[in-house]
Amino acid sequence: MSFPLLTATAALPALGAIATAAVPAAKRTAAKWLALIVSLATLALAVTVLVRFDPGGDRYQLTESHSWIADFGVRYELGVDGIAVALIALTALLIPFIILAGWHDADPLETGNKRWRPTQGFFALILAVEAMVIISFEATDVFLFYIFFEAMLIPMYFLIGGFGDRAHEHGEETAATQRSYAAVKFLLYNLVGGLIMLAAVIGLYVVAGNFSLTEIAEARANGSLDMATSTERWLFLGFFFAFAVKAPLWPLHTWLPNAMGEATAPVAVLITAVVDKVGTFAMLRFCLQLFPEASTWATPVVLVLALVSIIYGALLAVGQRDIKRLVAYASISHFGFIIMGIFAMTSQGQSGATLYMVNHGISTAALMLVAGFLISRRGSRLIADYGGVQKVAPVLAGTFLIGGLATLSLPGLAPFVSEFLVLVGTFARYPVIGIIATVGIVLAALYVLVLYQRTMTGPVKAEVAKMPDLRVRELVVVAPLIVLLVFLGVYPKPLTDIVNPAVEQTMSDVQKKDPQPEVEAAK
Amino acid sequence: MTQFAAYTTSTGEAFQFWVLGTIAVIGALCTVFMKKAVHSALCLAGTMIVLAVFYLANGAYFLGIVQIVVYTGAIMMLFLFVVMLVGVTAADSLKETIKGQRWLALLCGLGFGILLIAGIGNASLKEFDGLGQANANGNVEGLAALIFTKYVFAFELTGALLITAAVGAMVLTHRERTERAKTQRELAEQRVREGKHLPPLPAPGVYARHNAVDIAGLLPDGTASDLTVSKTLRDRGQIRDVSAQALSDLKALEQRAEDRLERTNSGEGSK
Amino acid sequence: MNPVNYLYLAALLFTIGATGVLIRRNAIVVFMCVELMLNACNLALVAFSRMHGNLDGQIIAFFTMVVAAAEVVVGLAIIVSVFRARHSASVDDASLMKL
Amino acid sequence: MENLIALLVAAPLLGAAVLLCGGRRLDAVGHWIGTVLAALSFVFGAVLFADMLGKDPEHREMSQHLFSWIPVEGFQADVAFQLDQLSMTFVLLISGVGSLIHVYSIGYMEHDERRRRFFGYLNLFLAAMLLLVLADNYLLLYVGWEGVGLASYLLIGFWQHKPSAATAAKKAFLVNRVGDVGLSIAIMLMFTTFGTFAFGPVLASAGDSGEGTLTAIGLMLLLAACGKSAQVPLQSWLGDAMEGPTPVSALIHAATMVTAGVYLIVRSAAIFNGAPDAQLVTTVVGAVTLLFGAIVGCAKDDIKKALAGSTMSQIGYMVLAAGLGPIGYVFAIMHLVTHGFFKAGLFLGAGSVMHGMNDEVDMRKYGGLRKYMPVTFVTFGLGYLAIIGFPGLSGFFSKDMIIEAAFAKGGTEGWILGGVALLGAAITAFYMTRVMLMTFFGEERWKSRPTASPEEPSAEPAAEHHGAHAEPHPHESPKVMTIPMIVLAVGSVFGGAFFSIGDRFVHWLEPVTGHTHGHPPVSALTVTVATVTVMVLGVGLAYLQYGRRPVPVVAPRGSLLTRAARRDLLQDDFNHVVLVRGGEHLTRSLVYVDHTLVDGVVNGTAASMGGLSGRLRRLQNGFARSYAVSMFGGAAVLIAATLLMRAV
Repeated sequence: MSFPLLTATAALPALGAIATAAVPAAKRTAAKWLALIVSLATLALAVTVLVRFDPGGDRYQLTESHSWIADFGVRYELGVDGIAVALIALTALLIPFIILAGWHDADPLETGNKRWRPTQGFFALILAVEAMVIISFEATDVFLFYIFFEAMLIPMYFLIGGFGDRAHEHGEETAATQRSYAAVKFLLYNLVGGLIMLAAVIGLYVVAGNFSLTEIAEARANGSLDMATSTERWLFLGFFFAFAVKAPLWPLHTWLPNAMGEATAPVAVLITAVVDKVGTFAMLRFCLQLFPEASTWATPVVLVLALVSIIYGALLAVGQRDIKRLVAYASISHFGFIIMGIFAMTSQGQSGATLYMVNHGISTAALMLVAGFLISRRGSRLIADYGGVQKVAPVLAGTFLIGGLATLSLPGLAPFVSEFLVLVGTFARYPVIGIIATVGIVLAALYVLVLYQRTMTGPVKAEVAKMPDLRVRELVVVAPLIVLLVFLGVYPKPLTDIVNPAVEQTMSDVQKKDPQPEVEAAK
Repeated sequence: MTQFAAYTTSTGEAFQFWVLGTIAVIGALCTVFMKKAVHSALCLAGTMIVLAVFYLANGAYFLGIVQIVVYTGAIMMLFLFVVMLVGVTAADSLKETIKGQRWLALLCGLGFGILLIAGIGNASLKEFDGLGQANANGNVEGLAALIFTKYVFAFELTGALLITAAVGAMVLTHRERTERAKTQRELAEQRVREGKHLPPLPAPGVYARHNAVDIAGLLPDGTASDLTVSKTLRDRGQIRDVSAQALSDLKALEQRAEDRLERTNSGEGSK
Repeated sequence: MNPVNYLYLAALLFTIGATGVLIRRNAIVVFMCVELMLNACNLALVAFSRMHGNLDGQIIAFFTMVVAAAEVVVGLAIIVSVFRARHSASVDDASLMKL
Repeated sequence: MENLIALLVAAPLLGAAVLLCGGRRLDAVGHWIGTVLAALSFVFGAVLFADMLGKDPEHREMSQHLFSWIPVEGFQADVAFQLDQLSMTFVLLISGVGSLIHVYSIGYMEHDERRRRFFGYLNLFLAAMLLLVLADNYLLLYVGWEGVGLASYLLIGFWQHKPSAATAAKKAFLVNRVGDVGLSIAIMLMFTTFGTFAFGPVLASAGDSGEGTLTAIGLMLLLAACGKSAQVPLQSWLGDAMEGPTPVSALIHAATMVTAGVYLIVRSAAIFNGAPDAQLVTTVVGAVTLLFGAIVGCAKDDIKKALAGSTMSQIGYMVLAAGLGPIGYVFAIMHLVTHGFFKAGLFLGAGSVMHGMNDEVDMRKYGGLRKYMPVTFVTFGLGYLAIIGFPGLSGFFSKDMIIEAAFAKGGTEGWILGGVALLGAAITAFYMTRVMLMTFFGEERWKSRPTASPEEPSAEPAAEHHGAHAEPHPHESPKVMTIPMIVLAVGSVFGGAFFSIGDRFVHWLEPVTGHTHGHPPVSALTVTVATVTVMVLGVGLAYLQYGRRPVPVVAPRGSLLTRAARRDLLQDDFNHVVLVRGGEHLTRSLVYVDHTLVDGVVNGTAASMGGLSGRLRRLQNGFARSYAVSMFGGAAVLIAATLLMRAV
């Protein structure tokens, strides 16, 4: 038996989380370094997975399979396709930056209490989330996936509810109230989604007799597993609801602005760039593979909801007064694009959606982390409290602008590639929806530039006059992300090469062919 | 007889049923509505005896006897014992404290009863085999045959249950002393420290007309002192407040004594 | 007279007992009412036994008695210890379970 | 030789990267790095040009494939360049004028502490613009298209501490984005129609597609062109864009970037040729903008804004010409090139004037500057003569050709378009003469300025160095600034004649764009005479109004049209009321809706559950008897249910 690489990739951060949590209270810095090293080691493992993955090979590679709960056909089955590999790499890539960006976010205010160890907890929770997210990407057993899909709520709940911005414009008490509200809201939304999904998971078991994604999908494909149309649709809805909450899709989105607004910037990045990706990923992997007919059936409604998300999220982002909430609504808009790409049922749309997941992760991380640095300097999330930062901290402003430009998908930066693919893919099949979605592009420019103008330009406000520019640690966080944004914007081929075969397989799962051009162009 | 029992019973049994049944129902109602627990217990015992008779009438001779011996004899006595322990004279107030409870209870009871009776009436219970055949070898022998064959496992279990119950009752009522008992000296010191009543408690009924334990003794000024009554009675609120009555009794006694003295005097005088 | 009347009587006694449980606050009386209900059941079982012509009903009634005895022992022990702790035998006083 | 193409883009891109990432230590040499790399790009362009001239005119096209950019099933986007005569023209114009303006900026931005960054942005712009014209497919063009938008954004807002500059930059980017939507939809349409968006296959097979599709693509491309080239209805950003430093206005908002729309239309000639409706709309847009820009230009007192109106108007000419089809494409590009010379020259001249006048931009506070700034006066004057179409100068040739072609369109359209173009020529002469007279002739109004000079909100920050409150001492600019002006003036004098004699330019571009010689209903000479006549009329009118009479320092109220023109013909007000206010209300109400309705439904559910359980909690009163009642009731219900089941 070969080395269980996938298990190791997920287990390493899990063990790291335990180890970090066990570090004594006084050795706070050691805990941070431990977490950072573990996350870097995980990154190394993820890169190994990426290298070992053969884009032209089998659909699921590096598979592992062990019996787990034999009575119910639950197996410990792991395996990655191109989409999963890309997202695992994204997760493993972002976590070190998140850790580094949140280096001082969980330092205890007073060191008097010897047993008080928030720092250890913070970093252990982040690693725990990483482990769960990675295993969710790897699981090819529906039940296994479900367990970790749900379990990651627990560390996320504590991360949101337990650690907020050090300074808060409304004072510590209000901050605590809002934080716990946000955390509870996050938990409840996702739990409701998860419970509905649980019903669907059980239903799937009743219908199919086991939980194995590969087996069920195969049986569906060769016709040996026949589902009644209504059954399939109900099961699809059960799964889709959970993923739509997680993704989040309008109108199930309202937990995200609260959660991202109240959490610290690194945790906000963790939510939107990493955890939420499980939702969109699962749509692609579970909804489309297991329920192709129902997915086609639901496509019009899903597309309209995605469209609403795009426009609505962007409009609300324009109307926000709070930097982090603005980014949150922008993310909702971007998730609309991702979901639109998935359900456009074209190669371009789905490839674009997958790239979008990766690119959105990186671009939001860049923007949000810089926003976090900005907020930590002034102690306020309100846009109106800033002005003229560009003059005082040009590097900070520059990186913020690049993050913003990536968010508005400027060509040359990574998100453009994916956004354009999604638009083209949607347009090819649903021209009207594609055209309306382009409005989102204009609105994205609006909210990003308004944000930049209000915070960075204009006369220097007295409160920001002494603001220091980015420190080395912060630069180390932001610079690689920006380099990646540029690199993937100019040369996304490595990524598309990995993703394309998986998308082709998904397309054949749903039995869709790309629309052919009207005119065969002269070559 | 067996054939006969299939659809009806003898007139004697019918007479017995109607008379004793009425008594049983009355007893049951009294159990529920009597203010004092002890009366309830007695009424219940009556009902149980009636039921024992019915068992006998139904051919369950063994159960009839057991009913009287075990239920009426042992269990009801246990009840009475506890009633005594808790306070035999304490009368419950039948006034309801939970809002709507009584009406809901009566409504539910009424509905339940009607439904139950309707259910029985609805059931096709025309067949009535009688126990002639089953009791042919004697009731007790029949039961024993069943208990030690078919129901032996349940029977063993009930044995275990009884033992457990016995142990449980002991555990529940037994109080383990967790700290060393205080010595006389320590108690005395504690009393001094607390500045409370230093001398030993007075006996009840001092200066009273009689020295019953539940009557408070009178202080020199004629008021009652609760200290003289044992703590248990005090906690139960079973102190008979005698101060007024005792005083009036005292007065009457004095009056009578004077009267007699006068009479004797006058008698003497008349003599 | 139809022996079914025994069943009606049992039902009546059971209902009375149940109502008593609901109405009375004194734990001992409540307990007695429970006993009354059990006895009503026993009567029904005995009547059933007679109806069906076998002794199984009586066996069940017998077991019921045993269980009732055990129950009374434990129950009364509980009442006594509650009374010792709270100086009251009222079931309403033991309402600590509510929020 | 093909491998040089990538270097055209790479040189300024490298400059941008080095200057923007290099940090403070490059402050001392940053401007030289930028200038040298821009010039290097021009040298590469020149080498390629020489190579191209040596080839047969039909086989001059060169291409270079760098790498596959976005390979997705059914969708191939490559980073590949195509250099043909059309691109070559642009390359030379962009890198040439660009290099000159780099040189000029060395002097102009001398006192700005962020000069290095300025040159970085300029290099970024050059790279993006060259990418735009060198791309061999629409998607890569789109990258350049947005890239120049970004550079324009950064440069307009270069003085970010001025809220007006930041706002203008944002506005420019946003309006451009609206146009970009058009471009992206056009690309999507091409993809669904042709399965590709590379120039070669798309343009070659354009004829195979239906007219409806082509019209749709054409209109979307036109929308993109409107955004980038400041054509009605997306023209509003250009005037505000003058907030940027003057070299930026000269390079981006006069000579190169704003003409990208014309490039796009001419490049997509095959599509427009197959879509007469789209062409008609294009000519109408061009004609309307032509007049619009001219009218706005007449009313502005800010010298840069007057020139911006002029730019708009001149690009209107080009778009009009491009809309005319094969009879106009070449002239559109020719006018574009000559316009690049003289408009850049004019802007640089304006910058020079402002440089000498403490960054004053109000022409009413100029006057009689010809004595103080002789070089500026002469170069500006030559540019002026070129733009109004003085016979023999470059503008004369190119504009005349367009007017001719407009008449040659034929039918009523031809007459209307030709008439509008003529009218435009007259107005051009009028407003340019106005600028000329107000700036260089007449009394020296800056002397009579009250000492407490009103601090113009748009005053450029270099004013801090000069001392804004002092009376200006007009002086000639340093050599580093005047030499580029002289070079451009030479171009604007001789460019037209060089291109036109022997139809050189037509022959040069014909293999790419195709050319049909138009036959105007009247003779070419008549048109020329008419053009010169209206030009003289315009000049005369302006002389009567501004040469003979003193110019008031405070602007008179003016007619309704003047007042409207000062406000950009109320377009901004419309935008403000409808889009900005409307948008604000929309977003604000949506924020409310999100909070109360979408969130409210959820929170309401939660609250009602809470209320319900609060009420239910009262049932849990802790009294065992209460529980017993419900148990008993439940038992009763069960019996009832059983009975009912039996009954049924």
